[in-house]
Amino acid sequence: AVTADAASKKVDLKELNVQFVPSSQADTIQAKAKPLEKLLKKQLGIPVHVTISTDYNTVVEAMGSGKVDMGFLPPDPYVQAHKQYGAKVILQSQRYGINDKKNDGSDTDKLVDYYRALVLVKKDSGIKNAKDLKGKKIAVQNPTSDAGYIFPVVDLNKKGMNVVKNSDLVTVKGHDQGAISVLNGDTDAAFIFDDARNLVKKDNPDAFKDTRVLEYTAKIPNDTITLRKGISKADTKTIQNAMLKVSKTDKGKKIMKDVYSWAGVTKSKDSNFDTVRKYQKQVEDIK
Amino acid sequence: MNATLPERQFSEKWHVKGSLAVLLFVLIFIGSGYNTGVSTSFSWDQFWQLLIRMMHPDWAYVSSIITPIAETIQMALVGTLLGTIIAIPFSLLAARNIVKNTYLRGIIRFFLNLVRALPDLLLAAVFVAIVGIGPMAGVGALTIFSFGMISKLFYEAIETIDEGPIEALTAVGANGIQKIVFAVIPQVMNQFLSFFLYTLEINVRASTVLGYLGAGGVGLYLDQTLSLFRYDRTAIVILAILVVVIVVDGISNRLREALA
Amino acid sequence: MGNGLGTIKVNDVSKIYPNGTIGLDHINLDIKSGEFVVIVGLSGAGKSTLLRAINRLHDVSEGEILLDDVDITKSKGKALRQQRRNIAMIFQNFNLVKRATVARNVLSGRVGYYSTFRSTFGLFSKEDKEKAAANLDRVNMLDKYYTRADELSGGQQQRVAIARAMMQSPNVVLADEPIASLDPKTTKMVMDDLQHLNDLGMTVVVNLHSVELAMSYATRIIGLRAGKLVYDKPIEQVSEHDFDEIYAESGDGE
Amino acid sequence: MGNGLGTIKVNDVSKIYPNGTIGLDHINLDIKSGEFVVIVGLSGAGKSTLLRAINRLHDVSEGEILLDDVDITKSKGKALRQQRRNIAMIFQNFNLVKRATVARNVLSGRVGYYSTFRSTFGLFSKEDKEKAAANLDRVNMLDKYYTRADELSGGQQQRVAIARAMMQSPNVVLADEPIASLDPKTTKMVMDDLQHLNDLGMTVVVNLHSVELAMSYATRIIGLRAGKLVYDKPIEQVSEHDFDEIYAESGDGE
Amino acid sequence: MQKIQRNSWQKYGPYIITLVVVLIFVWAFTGIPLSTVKPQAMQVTKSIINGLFHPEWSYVYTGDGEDLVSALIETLAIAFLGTFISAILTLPFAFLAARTKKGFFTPRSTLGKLILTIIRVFPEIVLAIMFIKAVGPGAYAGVLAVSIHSIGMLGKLFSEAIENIDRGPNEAIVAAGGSTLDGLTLATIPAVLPEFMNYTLYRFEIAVRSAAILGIVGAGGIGAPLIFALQTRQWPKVGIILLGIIVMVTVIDFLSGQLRKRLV
Ligand SMILES: Nc1ncnc2c1ncn2[C@@H]1O[C@H](COP(=O)(O)OP(=O)(O)OP(=O)(O)O)[C@@H](O)[C@H]1O
Ligand SMILES: Nc1ncnc2c1ncn2[C@@H]1O[C@H](COP(=O)(O)OP(=O)(O)OP(=O)(O)O)[C@@H](O)[C@H]1O
Ligand SMILES: [Mg+2]
Ligand SMILES: [Mg+2]
Repeated sequence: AVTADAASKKVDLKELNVQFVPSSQADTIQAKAKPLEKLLKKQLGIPVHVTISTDYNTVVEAMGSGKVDMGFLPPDPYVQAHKQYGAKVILQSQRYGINDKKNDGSDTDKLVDYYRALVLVKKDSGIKNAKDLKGKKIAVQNPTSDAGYIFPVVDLNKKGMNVVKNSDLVTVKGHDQGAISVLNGDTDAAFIFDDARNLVKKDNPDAFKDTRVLEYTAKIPNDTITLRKGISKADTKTIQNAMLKVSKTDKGKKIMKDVYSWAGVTKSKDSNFDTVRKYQKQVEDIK
Repeated sequence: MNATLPERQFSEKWHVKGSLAVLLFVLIFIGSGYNTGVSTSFSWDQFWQLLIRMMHPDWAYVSSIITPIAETIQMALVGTLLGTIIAIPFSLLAARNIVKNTYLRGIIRFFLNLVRALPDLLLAAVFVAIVGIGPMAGVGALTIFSFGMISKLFYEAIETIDEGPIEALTAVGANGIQKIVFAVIPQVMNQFLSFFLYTLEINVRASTVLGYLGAGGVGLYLDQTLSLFRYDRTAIVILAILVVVIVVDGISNRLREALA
Repeated sequence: MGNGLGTIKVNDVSKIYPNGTIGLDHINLDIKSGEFVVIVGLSGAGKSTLLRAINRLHDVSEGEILLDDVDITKSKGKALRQQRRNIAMIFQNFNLVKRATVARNVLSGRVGYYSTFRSTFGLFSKEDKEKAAANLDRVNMLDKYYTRADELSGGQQQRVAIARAMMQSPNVVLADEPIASLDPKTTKMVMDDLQHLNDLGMTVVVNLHSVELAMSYATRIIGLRAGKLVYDKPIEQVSEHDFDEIYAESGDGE
Repeated sequence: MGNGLGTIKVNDVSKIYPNGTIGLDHINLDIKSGEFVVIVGLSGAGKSTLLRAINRLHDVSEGEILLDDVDITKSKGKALRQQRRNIAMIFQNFNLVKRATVARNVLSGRVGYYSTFRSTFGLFSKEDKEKAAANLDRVNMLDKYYTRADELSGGQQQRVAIARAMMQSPNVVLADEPIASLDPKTTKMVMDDLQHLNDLGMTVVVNLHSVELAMSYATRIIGLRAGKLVYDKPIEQVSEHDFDEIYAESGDGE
Repeated sequence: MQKIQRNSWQKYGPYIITLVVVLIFVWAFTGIPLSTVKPQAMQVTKSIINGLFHPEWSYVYTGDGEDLVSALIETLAIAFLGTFISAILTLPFAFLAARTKKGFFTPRSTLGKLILTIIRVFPEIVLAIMFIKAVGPGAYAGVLAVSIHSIGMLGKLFSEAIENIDRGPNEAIVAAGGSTLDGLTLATIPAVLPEFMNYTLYRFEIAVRSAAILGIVGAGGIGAPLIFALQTRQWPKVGIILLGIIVMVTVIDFLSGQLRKRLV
């Protein structure tokens, strides 16, 4: 058995530790690790351990200490992981785009590796353009959130509306909470990803009917698959190909869909995230 | 005098029951160790890293968290108070030495178990879902949480009191409530107070979890500083909570002594 | 008084503890109003068990106990409370609320006469407060009125317990070794107090270990041994060496 | 024995409780080896306080207490423990570990002779176990060897406490009202046991409330009143009515 | 009757304290804006309750080791190890922190209490990250985080139990010449052990429910599934997880009740 293992072993790593935090865009998440473990193990010939976390910080820190080799990270944590511990993106996830025209949250049939954020207001609200947000209450996410803070703030600023200074920002946890707070009238607007209303559709059937999108932001790159620093070039390549292969099989596709609500993965490079870095810089200047 | 030790049955002599219990315990222990993959590998240098980064707190951040920490205290106070008020009648009804009716007690206890089974996370999430974001949700979650916890602590405290005074009051012809007022409350008052403060403290600390779900308070800031990798600010948040807890603790100790 | 109240009839009462110990073994007794009964017996003979049964502090396994012809073993709720109110009990181990003041402990003897509401808020009448002070004075403890019970010496605690019992204005006084921790002077005082209550017409039943005191206060002496009634005579017929018989060990060859 | 060990010298000892109560007030005493001293006094006179001071269960406010010429008020650590090992104490309220068996309670009297390790794991020697059985037998409690202490009657608990004290093979026995809850028969047994220990050469100091017992066992009687030493005579010079004086209230007009 | 005097603190102290306490609570209530319950809240509540009462039974057992049953077992294992390890580690801290002597300032106990407070206050989330850095994500990190966090809580409860016991039996041992340690093992521990066990069991119940920390560390317990189900508002799934937790906690409660009966 030992020799058989050794023969099928395709990388230098003794084992591969994977951790992921389900994307906040996912509208169904299954906390399952085993299926991916099996598929990857078959591809790489080494033991694979997949763990699921609910906090990005742990993934980044564990990659920093070498306890996690591969992490599934959204753009902002990725940029942090890269900056702090030299982690490298190898792949990016793909999703079907959102059919914005229909305003019902349905997908297009085109695979994309980006998404957008939007500014949500009540349908009958008097807020007609960015300037009207002045003095209004806006539900935002943590200042590290791309869709829930950085991109909308920067893009609105470009339109001459400094919400940090002129509006009342209320931090909520989760994009569903942002959407709900608008529906409930707790806030006048919310920064959510496109289209987080899908999350609350089940509990609030009128989620789309009662609301309206004020602005869409620029494109935000999708979630990453990132390797920690110190993995050899050859191994990186092998792992990248293995993941791609997995994503092409029927089984792999189904798992990606069920567990991560991804439609596929595509190769990526660090420079794809320069926009994110740029926005991060810009947001710091908006005071 | 030539006394010999009294004989005991074999099972008593060798503590068969006790030994079996210990054996069972050890087996569960080992099984759990296996299940959770406990090992000896531990990277101390990595372990200290965060602490080292926290060693240089960003003192300027203090001013930003004064309001949220005050909000946390308010939430904790209100939640604990409401929880305690609901808990008192329930704990009396659940105490074996107060309510002799096994069925009534059983029903009450089952209900209390149900309440305590609710994870704090779920409570917070549900309240956020219902009343929306903000301190109201936090207070709701803390109230239910405190209720479950305090009622159990209370009824157990009540069950351990010296029953002599209850007996004396019984002998005097006191009714149930009079017995409680004269013989039970004075004996448990001290413990009630310390459990109240204990829960208050837990509720202050629970703000970290509540913040995780957006139920207001200083927890949100803990979450933010962590996701920005600003451990120098995390340190400030922790210190702020520490100060509050030490104050609560100090009051608790002094009060317990004064009432002892 | 002399109203004929305060009779106790114990009919064929047995008490078996959950762990199997036989506390009382088919006891029959008929105590008249105004008697001063002293119960003697070895340690573990069942004296405390008997007193506690009379007050229904625990249930007996069989038999009935009539207090003024009402069976307390079958009483319930308010009726039971009223029966108990008429029986004062002084405990071997005081049973004070340690964390409460002496005053509150003594006043608690009176709760049987108050509505729950009034007693809860400590709305005791002025008379009762004065009565409490008077009773404390009688046992020489008035200066400790506001002291917490746990700061008292053993003997002092017992005196507070006695004052509490006196608050009840009972028909029957049960006392379980009320003088175990008292000095001779206080002992005499307490026994005299019991005597005094007896003179007022109350029935007094006391567990005692002191033969001397038994002889000088009792109007009737009852002996228990291993849960059985082994002796029951009016004082006139008692001679000191009868006690040797009562105190014989169960196995001493009867 | 008769080895001259077991002397107690109390030099100008005072004890003021934190709440201001004066427990002892400049006490001077010189107890010789082999004496049988009975301390009498009203409830609250300071008898327990004095015994506890001798064993250094609490610190005195001033003065020194020499046990075989070593000042226990200044002893520390191992030396203190060895001094205490030589003094057995019987408490007014038994102080048994309620959740432990009678056997373990009695054996715990022997801890002064064991390393912490051995006593912790209950590794008592066979001799000591037999000694425990013998001592329990002496107080007539052998059949309760494996019973938990909280299932005993008051008197039974006191007898266990006495057996525990006997385990220590002490030079001095201090007993704080050891017979408060005992029947006359057990009382006599216990007093005889104390007498026996005394005959073996141990110094015995007993707090008692019974004048009768004091007169028949003591070789010396000491009287306390409100923390002061008010009486101290060898038994030959004591007459019964001296007690009236000791028992006079502080305010009774001395 | 004779007049019995009380000093002014005895007379007015309770009123002053009551006033201060009332003021504190008034302040606390002012901080909580009474957000009136929204009309939509009814709808949300309804769908939550609806979901909770229609649990997703299929999740109970799937056979792939990632279902409710295995998650609960893993949670139990983590809680069990974490709690009982910490119960042992706690002992020295508890005795250090217990104030057994009166006095205004007691350095030993103050130090002990301070250590315990710091441990307690340290957020679980941060602890979790530290342990993940040290041992990697998974149940092991969960055990460590639970056990360290529990020390702070148990240490406090234990030390108070020690402070509250009847010192009589301990005194008797000391009077017999036993060392402080003898008093501890022969009198104090038997007296406090049931209470220690009680608190440990109690803490065990709490650990079982502290899903948050386990979810964060990727421990594979019930934490992550619960958090995700909550985040994506899959109420039927929340329902089944909740049911599982309730059953588990009830069983634990029953067992620990039996155990307690035997210990007392
Ligand atoms: N709660 C109990 N459970 C089991 N047995 C008990 C209990 N209380 C008392 N006993 C046993 O019942 C018997 C009678 O006890 P009781 O307390 O009535 O004795 P007593 O005559 O009052 O003795 P003493 O003079 O020592 O107070 C004793 O053998 C005692 O061990
Ligand atoms: N812990 C304490 N704190 C304050 N005062 C106390 C304390 N213990 C005892 N006292 C007081 O000290 C005095 C002496 O008490 P002590 O217990 O020595 O009396 P005693 O002679 O043993 O009485 P008794 O015969 O009733 O046992 C009493 O007035 C008592 O109230
Ligand atoms: Mg008795
Ligand atoms: Mg005394």
